[in-house]
Amino acid sequence: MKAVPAIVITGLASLFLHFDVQACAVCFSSSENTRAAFYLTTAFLTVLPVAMLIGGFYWVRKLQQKHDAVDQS
Amino acid sequence: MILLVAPEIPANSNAERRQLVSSSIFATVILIMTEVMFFAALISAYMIIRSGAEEWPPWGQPRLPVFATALNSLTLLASAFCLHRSVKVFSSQSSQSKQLLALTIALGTVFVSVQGYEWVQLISFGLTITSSTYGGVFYLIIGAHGLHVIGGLLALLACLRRLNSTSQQLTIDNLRAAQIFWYFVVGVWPVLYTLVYLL
Amino acid sequence: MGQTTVTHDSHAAHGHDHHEQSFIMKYFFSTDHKIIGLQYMFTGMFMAIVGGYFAYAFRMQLAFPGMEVPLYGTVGPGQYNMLITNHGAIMIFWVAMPVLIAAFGNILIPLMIGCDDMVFPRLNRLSYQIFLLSVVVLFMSFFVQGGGFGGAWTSYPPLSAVAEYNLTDWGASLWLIAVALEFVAFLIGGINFVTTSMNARAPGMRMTDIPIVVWMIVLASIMFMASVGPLIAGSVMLLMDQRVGTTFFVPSGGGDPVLWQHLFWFFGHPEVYVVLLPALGIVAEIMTTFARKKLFGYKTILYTTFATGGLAFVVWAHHQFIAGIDPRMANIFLVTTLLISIPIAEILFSYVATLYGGSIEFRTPMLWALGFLVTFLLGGVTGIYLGSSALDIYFHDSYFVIAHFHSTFFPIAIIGMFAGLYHWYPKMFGRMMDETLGKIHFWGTIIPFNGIFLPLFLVGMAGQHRRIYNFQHFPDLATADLQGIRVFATVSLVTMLLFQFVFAYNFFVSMFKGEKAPANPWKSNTLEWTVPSPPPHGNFAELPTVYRGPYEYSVPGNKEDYWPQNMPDRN
Amino acid sequence: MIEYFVPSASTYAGDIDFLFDMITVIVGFWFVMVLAVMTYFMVRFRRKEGVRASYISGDPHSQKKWTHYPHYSVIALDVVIIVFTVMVWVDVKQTLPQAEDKIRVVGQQWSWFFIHSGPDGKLGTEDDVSTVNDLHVKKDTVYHFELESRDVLHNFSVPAFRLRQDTIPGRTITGWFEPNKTGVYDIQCAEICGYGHGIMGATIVVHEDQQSYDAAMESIRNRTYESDYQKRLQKMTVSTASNSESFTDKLLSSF
Repeated sequence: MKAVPAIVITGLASLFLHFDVQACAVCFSSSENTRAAFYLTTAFLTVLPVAMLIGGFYWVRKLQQKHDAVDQS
Repeated sequence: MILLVAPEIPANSNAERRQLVSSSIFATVILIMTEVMFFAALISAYMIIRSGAEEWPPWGQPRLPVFATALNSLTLLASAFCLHRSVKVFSSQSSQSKQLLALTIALGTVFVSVQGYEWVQLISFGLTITSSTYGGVFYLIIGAHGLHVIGGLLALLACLRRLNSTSQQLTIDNLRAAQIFWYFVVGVWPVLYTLVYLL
Repeated sequence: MGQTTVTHDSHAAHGHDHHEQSFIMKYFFSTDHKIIGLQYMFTGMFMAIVGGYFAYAFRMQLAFPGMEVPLYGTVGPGQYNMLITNHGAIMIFWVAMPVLIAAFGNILIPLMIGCDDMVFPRLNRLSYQIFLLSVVVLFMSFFVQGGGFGGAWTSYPPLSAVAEYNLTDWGASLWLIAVALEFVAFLIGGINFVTTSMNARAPGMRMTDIPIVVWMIVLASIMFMASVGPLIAGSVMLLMDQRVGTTFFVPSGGGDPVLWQHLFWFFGHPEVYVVLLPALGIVAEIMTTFARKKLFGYKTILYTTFATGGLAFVVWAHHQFIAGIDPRMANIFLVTTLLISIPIAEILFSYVATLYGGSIEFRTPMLWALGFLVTFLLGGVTGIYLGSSALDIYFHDSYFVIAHFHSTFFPIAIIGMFAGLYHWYPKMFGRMMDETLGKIHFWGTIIPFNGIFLPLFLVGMAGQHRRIYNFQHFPDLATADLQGIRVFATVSLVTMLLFQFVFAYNFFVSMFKGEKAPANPWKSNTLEWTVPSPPPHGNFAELPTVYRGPYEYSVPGNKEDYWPQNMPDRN
Repeated sequence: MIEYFVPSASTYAGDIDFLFDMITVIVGFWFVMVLAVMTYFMVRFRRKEGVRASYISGDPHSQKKWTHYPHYSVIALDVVIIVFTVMVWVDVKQTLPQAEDKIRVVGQQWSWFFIHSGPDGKLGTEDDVSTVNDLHVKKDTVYHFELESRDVLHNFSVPAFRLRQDTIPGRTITGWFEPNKTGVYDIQCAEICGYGHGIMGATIVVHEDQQSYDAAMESIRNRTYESDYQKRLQKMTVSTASNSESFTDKLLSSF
C-alpha cells in the first residue's frame, strides 16, 4: 500500500505538466475568467466534502475512544 | 431543520444507553454538513455566473448598500455572542439565560427585518430577481441565508417557549443543538457578505 | 418544513402507544421502524412496476418502431422522451433509493444494532410521508398539459429550463419538485439512520461489531447528505428559471448551462455509490451466512469502503469529458476515476475470498448474492472503458454507456433488492418463501437480463447513440443486423418481466400460506435473528448485550457452526 | 474491435480503437480470472455432509496478501491504462494541428447547419457555402471545426471519425479531425435536445479529391444539389417499407 501515494503523485504530476507546457488548444472560447472559475469551484466542491468526511470520521473516532475509556474505568 | 432541534421531538427511548454525543446535537451536525454543501454550491454558482459576465454589477443595476449591511452584520454577530453567554449560564442562572436567549432572538429578528427593508429598497431601485443574473444570484444567495436565519429563529423560539413552560423541560442538549445551528447561520454570513457585497 | 410539522403533530399522540391500534393507524401513521420500512418497500416495489412498464413500452418501440405497443399504445417522440426520462428517474430515485437505503435501513438498523426503534421515530414517519408526496407529485407531472417531462433524468438546461425548448411546461416543473421532495425525504431519513446507528447501539457493541450492512447504509447516508446539497441548490435555481424567469442556466440571459452539469454530477456520481454500498452490505450478510464463513477482512472492507466514499466525491466530472469542460481537467478526473476501481476491486476480491474454505449452501438468497457479484463485475469492468477519457469520446451517450450502467444498477437495485428480500422475508413477514419458485425466479431474471444488455454493448460499439425513439433517421444504424439485436434485447426484456410474476405469486402467497418461519431460519449470527419472526413492537423483550463481531461462523471448538452476537460463552 | 462495426475513417480513429482493444485485454483477463476463481470456489466448497467451513478471518498478513497482490496488479494496470489514455486524449483534444480547411457546425432544434469555408479557407467571408444536414469534406485534409448552438445543448457526433463533442449555446468550441477514408457516414446528435432529438441526423461525405469536392460545392452554389442525406433516407425508406406490417411477421423476419 505504501507504493500507492507515490504512484498517484507521480501520475498526477506528469499530467499537470501539460498545464504549463501547452496552451489550451481545444478550449471553448469563453473568457479566461470562466475557465479559472470552473477550476476553482471544482477544486472547492471536491475538497470540501472530503475534508468534512475526514473531519467527521476523526470526530466520531474521538467520541468512541472517550466512550471506550469510560467503559474500562 | 426546525424539526431536529424542536423540543417536541421525543427524547430517545434508549436514553439509558450512553450515547456518543446527544442525538439532537449529532443530527444537527450532520444536517449542517448538508447545509455547508448547499451553500458551497451557491457560492460556486455565484463565482461561475459572475466570471461569465462582462461587467459586474451589470450596467444600470443599483449598487448594494455595503456599509449599512456591515452594521447589520454586527447585529447578527452580537446575537451569536448573546447565545454563547446564554448557554454558558444555562444551568447556573436560568433567568439570566432566558433573558439572553430572548435578546438573541430579538437581535436575529432585527437582522432579518433590516435585510427585508433593504430588499424593498433595492426592488424599488430596479434590482429584481429577473432584472439580471446579478439580481438573480443576489436574491438567491441572500434569500437562502435569510430563510436559514428565520429557521434558526423559530428553533430558538421553540427553546424559549419550552424554557418558559412548566410542563416541558428544556434540556441543555436541545439548546446546544439550536446553538450549533445558529452558529452555522451566523458563521456563513461573513463569507456570503464578503462574496456578494465586498468583492 | 415548519408547516408540515404542525400538520403531522396532530397524529403524534397515536404514534408510540402500545394499546390496540386501528388498521389505518397501525399501517399508515405508525412510527414503528418496521412498518415504515415496509411502507418504503411496497412503495418502491410499486414504482419498480411503473419503471418496468415504461421500459417495456420504449423497448417495444425500439424493436418495432411505430407499431402500437400492446397495453400502452403508440409511442411518439415526445412520449418516448417522457418514458426514458421517467424510467431513469423512477428507477434511481424511487426504486433504488427507497428500497435499498430507506426500506432495508429502516427494517435492519434498529434490529441489527439491538434497539427498539429509531432515535427520531416521528422524523422517520415524516420522511416517508414526504416521500409519498413526492410520488404523488411525480404522477401529477405525467397528466398535466404537455405531458411528462422529457429532458432525460439529467435534465440538462437550457432544454429543461425553457418551456419553449422542452414543450412540457408544467411537466418539467412538477418533475423537478418531485425530485426535490424526494431528496428532502431521504435527507431526513439519512440523518436518522446515522444518528441511530452511532448512538443507540446495544451495550458491548463496538464499532467493529456492527454488521457490515449497517455500516454500508450509514456510509451511504453520509455520502448522500454530503452530496445532495449542491443538487438541491441546483434544483432551486432550475425551478426558478422555469417558473420565475431567472436565467441562471440560460446563456441568452447571462447564465451558464455547464454550471448545472457541475451541480448535477457532483451529486449524480456519489449517488451511484450511495445505492451501491447498501447492496454490497446485503450481499456480505448473505454470503457469510450461506458460506458459514467469517467475512474475509472485515476491517479491510470497512476501510476500503471509507476510501470509496471519499474518492466518490472527486470523480464526478468524468460525466462531462466532452461536455465542453477544459480538456486538461479531464486528465485529473481520468486518474481519480481509475483510482476508484482500486477500493472497489479490493472489496470484490475480499468477497470472493470469503467463499474460500466455506461450506456453501445454494439457497435462493445465496444465488442472488452470487448473481450480484458476477453481474456487478461485468458492470465494473466495463466502467473502465468509460472512465478512460479518450475512449469516452467514442462511447459518450452511446448504448455502451447504457449497457454499462445497467450492468451496475441492475445488480444494485434489482438483484440486491431481491437478495435482501429473500433473505429477510422470514423476518419481515414471519413465513418462509417457496424455494423452488425462488430459484425459477432467479434464473428467469438473471439470464434474460444478460440477454438484454450484452447485445446492447454490441450496438453501443456500433455507434448507436441514446435517447432516439426510432433509428430511421440514421442510415448507418437502421440496418437489419442492428435491428435484429434490438429485437433480441426487447424479447429478453419481456421474458424477464414475465418471470417477475413468479416472484409476485411467491411473495403474496407465501405471506399468507407459507411455512411458519422460526426465529432464526438461516442460523445466522446477527441480532435481528434473536427475536421472533416477525418482531413485535419494541423488538427486543429485553435489550441484548453484544459479546462479539457479527461473522463468527464455524469457530473451531464450538459444537454449532454459528455463534450469535448476544450469546455469552458457549462452552 | 470497434472497426468491425464502424469503419475507421479519421486519423485518430485507429488510436481510439487500439485503446479499446488494450482495455479489453486487461479487463477481460481480470473478468475471466475472477469468474474462474469464483466458479472453482463454488464447486470446490459446496456444502458436504460432515465437512465444516474453515475459520479464516482474513486479518493476518499471510491471508490478506491473497487479496492484496491482485489488488497491486490492478493498480499497475490502471497506470498503464492512464498513460495510454492520456496520450490519445492529448492528441485528440488538447493539440490542434495546423488547419488546412475550416468548417462551422451549428446545431439547432432539430437539424444541423454547416458552413464550409469555400476556396479562401476562411470562415465568415463571402464565398462560404452553407448547407443543412449535409457536410462535405476532403480526404487527407486537416479540418478545424467550430461548434455552435442556437438553442439547447447538442452533440456533434461522427461515429466513423470517433468524434463527439457537445455544442453549447453561447460558446464556440473548436476541434479538429482529418478524414482518411472516403465514404458517406452518419452524423448524429448525441445529446438529448427535445422532441425531435430522434430525427436530428445528418450526413458527412468524404470526397476522394479536390475535383469531386469542388463539383459538390458548385452544385450547392447553383442550387442543383441533391441532398445526400435525403437520398440515403429515401433509399432506406424503400427497403423498410417492403417489410410486412404484421407484428409476428416483423418479429420473425428480424431474426
